[in-house]
Amino acid sequence: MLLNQFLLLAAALFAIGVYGVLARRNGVLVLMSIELILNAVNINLVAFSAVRATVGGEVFALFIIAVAAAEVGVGLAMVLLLYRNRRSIDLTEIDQLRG
Amino acid sequence: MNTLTLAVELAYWQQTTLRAVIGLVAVLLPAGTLVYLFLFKMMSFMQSRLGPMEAGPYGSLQLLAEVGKFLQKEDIVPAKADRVVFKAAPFVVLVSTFLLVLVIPGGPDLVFIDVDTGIFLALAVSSISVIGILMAGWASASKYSLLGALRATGQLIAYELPLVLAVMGVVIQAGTLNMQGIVMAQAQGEIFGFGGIGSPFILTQFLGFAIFLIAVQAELTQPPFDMPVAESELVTGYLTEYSGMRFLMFFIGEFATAGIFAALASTLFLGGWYIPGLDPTDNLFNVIGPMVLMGKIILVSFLIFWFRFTYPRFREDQLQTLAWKVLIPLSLINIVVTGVLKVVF
Amino acid sequence: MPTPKIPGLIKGLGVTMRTMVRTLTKGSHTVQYPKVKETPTPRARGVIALHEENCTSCMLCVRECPDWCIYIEGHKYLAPPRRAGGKPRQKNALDRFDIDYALCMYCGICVEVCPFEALFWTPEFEYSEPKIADLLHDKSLLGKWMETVPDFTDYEAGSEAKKAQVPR
Amino acid sequence: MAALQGFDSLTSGDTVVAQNIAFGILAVVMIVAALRMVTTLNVVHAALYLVIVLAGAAGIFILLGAEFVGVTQVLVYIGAIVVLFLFGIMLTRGALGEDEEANIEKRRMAVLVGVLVLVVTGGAVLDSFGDAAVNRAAPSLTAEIGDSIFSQYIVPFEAVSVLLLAALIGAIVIARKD
Amino acid sequence: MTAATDAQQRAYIAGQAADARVNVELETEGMTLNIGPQHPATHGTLRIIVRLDGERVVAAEPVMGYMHRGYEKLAEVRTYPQVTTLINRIDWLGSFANEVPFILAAERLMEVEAPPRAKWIRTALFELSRIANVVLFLGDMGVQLGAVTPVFFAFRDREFVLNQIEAVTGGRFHPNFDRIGGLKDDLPKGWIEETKGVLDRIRTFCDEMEVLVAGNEIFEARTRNIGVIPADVGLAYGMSGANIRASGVDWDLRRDSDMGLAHGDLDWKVWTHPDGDSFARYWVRLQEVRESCTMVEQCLDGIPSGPVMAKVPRIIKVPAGEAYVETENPLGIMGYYIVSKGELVPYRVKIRSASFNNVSITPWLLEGVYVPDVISILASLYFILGDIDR
Repeated sequence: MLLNQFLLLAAALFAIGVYGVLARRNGVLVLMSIELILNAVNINLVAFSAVRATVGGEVFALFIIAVAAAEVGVGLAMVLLLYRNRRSIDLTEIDQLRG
Repeated sequence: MNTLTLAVELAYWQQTTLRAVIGLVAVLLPAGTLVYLFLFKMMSFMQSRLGPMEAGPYGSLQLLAEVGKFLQKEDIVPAKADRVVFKAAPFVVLVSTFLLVLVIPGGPDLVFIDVDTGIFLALAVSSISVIGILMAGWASASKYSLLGALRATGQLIAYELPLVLAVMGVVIQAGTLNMQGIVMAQAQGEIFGFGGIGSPFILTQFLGFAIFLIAVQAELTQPPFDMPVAESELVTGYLTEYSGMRFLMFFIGEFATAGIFAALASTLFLGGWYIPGLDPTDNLFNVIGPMVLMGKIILVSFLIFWFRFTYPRFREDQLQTLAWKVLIPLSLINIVVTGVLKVVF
Repeated sequence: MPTPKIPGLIKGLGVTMRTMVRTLTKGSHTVQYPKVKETPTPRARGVIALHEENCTSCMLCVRECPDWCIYIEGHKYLAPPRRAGGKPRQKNALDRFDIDYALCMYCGICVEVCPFEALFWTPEFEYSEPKIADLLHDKSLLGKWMETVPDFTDYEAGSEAKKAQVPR
Repeated sequence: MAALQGFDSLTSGDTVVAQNIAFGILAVVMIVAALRMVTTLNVVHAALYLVIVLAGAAGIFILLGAEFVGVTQVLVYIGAIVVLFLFGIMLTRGALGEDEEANIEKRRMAVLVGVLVLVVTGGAVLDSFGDAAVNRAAPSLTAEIGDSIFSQYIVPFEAVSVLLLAALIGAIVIARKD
Repeated sequence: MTAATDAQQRAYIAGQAADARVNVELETEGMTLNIGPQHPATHGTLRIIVRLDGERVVAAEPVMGYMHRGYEKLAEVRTYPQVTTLINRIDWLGSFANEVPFILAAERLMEVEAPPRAKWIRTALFELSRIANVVLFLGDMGVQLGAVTPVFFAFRDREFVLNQIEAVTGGRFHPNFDRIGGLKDDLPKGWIEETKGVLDRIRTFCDEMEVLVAGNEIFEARTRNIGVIPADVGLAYGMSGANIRASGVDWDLRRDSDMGLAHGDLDWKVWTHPDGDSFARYWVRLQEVRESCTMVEQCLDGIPSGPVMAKVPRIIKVPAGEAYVETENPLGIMGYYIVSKGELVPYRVKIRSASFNNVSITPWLLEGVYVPDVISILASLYFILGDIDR
């Protein structure tokens, strides 16, 4: 297996994630797209770690998974708050800082 | 790593097929046995009746009759349901069950995969079934199903924690996540210098065992934790809209998972395929190991089903209170004590 | 939630375990019906039997039946006089006596109102039919049930009721 | 898992073929699922597609010999994060229905940016790591990962635990309504 | 304001209140859930519309009448003996007890009185049918809370009671044994002895239930302080029977009024419980079954000898007049108001059944409880659908 195939897969996922973040208006879907991006990064880290035969990359992937969990928790809480205040989770609607 | 000690050398695909077949048997056989022994017979005896008696001697073929009945039934999909998700949900639950069985060793050389992460893998794949349950509940387009699925999710997530934490004590004591390693640690260990019966962790980790059993009961959504499928409240919750083969798959999933969790409990706490007094590396265990394990599975699941047939169910908030305020602190204490003792001795 | 006290939970387990042991050693309380049959009490209202000789087709049972499930047809005929030279007697002949058990609700009013003791309860209960129309029992079938009518039971001490006899 | 078992039983040449086939299947499934995820209008379906992508990623990790990361991926992502998503979606039933698609112009721009990202990073990757091969003899040991977390990476580890705690409290504070 | 618009108004206000009320923890959407008419917990066809916020009930409204069979109207075209077979089917679990108040009312109109032996046997059967009825509740409460085993015990031991009832009356469920002026028949030989054995079984059953259900900590956690009915509210809603005795009201018609049965000659106790919650209702019924056992036992020992039937004409025509008789039935107070114009059939029969009033409290009682508690509260109120809808 070549390193490139993993990196290209990760790049594809990253690009799809970027598209999702930019194109979707639904807050939950944006969060999911961010997860996609984080996963692409994880694949990269683990692939590099495999090439160099160390565990450093893997440890970082683990950290990213933990951070992603935290991010989803806070993100979903914000989406819920948004839904509560606006009865909608369309992110284009929160273009002002007023509650 | 893992080669089956057989007289003939098998090609890779042959080995893989063999593994798949054994895996099927390893899931379905305990499930069938448990359903017959406990759901049909023990429950009936506890209620002063006989249970099925007609199909086969003492109704032993009743299960096949039931399967036949379910297969004949029409596969109904509610009109407003999300067809694809609705149909896929039971498979997701079954996938979780079949992945679970992979880590359980049946003898010194009888393993499906001998991975480093062993018990961790088992606990990880056991959480896949939550997705299946949520899919089933949401796709049914029924309020009862959705409520049941939400309850199930809350419950399974809450009890995943005590489950994992209860196992931690064993892992600390054995010094490995590998299931085979845990069995060996129990077979070769000794309790304060006395090694006559090895060191089944139930003796040193009784608290862990108790917490594990309670958490398993909750993971299986069995009484006293059966709110997600409570018939008198939610009309069997996320199973409400299922019929025929797909209901059967949920059913198999439930009892196969019961068997596998019992197998996990016996591997972690009762010494798995090992019986005291023999050499654990003996080739004999490749033959009698699965049977010993089966015996222990029946023993542990007897407890599980005994509770099931005796107790009424908790309420959602009481269940969460029990998990967060009782089980998790207790298992944390257990971990700390085990860790300290491990370092001291 | 109060802290769980062990005894209640454990004692509950004991009850189910005791029941299991009792079922295993002394047998269950249920019976395997077609193979083992329980005998109902003699008074059980299973099916109504007709003692045709006693019936005068007086139609009392038909009128009193809340479900109108009894059908009687008869005709009058002149029977030869009992004594030679007497007048011929007018008698009622029973052409049809049907009870539709698809309608019957087993209240027993017909048996009770019968002034000539022509109807009797029997505890027999195995007469289900695949077709609902077959539940209409005619006079010959109702007569056959007579064989299964048990004798009336004795009364408990202190009773002043008189024990009736079943005509055979 | 199948690929892992192959290590001992297959000759090294066969292993590579098997691994490449496994990778190919996983990659195609992941990319298709990811595309469906960002384009589907049904939020629950999107979450389920996300499950497929994440499971595929777990497979990729195992293919790369990083068992522990793969299992953690299943436990945390599939077992917790996606469930959290689904839970959130089902609790706010307003989000359950069909989501309306963004306007054409915005979508076009997003496609443009996505393709640009792909081209740039892909080009860079191809340029830099032309023929570097992944050749790990055996899966990395869990014990090794544990050791390095608690020695070399102890500070980030502690930082992550604090972050998790902060996120926990933050989520409760945000979502609670007093 | 007419009644219809009044009800609409209240429904509208309830809806507004439901919309305005939010869960402080995490706001979730309101949802209307139909519990019933086909639902395992309503054992029949009761429908309860609950508006939920999360799993908390904001408003509940019972909808009755899915099983209405028009007994009051049917009774107007039935002769008095025929009405007896009809009303067996109102509370189908304690069917003999249904006959008693009707027969007593008719007897009052006809100014006949059953001979003492008939009264004592009536009392024994009355209490036996109470046992048959409430025993099932004791097991059913377990199954509503998720314990599968108690209900099988209940069915098992109820069977013995039903056998005894069948041995006397000929019918397990629909005895049709009471007659104006006495009873259809006397006791068969050996019945008293057998019944005493059955009573021992029932006592054992009560002990088992005390351990398996009432003594279970989970059961207590599910029922203590759940569905508390204060005495005044319960009385205002017209509740009766064990439901109101569990709220501390010491009121039992068997003791407090002369029902025309032999209860006054027996030595027994009215059980009450101060709490008024679901557990209290279970506990009171458990004690009542035990008390009924002692009552039946005393009846069996004390049956006077004599006839079981007073002198009544063969064709029963009840003189013109009206009478209302209520008795303490297994589910609560059951009363029959009979208006006669001196014909073969009653002119009007009004049935006051206990369950109808007991269920009427649900909108008040279910507000603010969780969905699982809806089930346990409904189970503890113990209604029979036939007794609600008639």
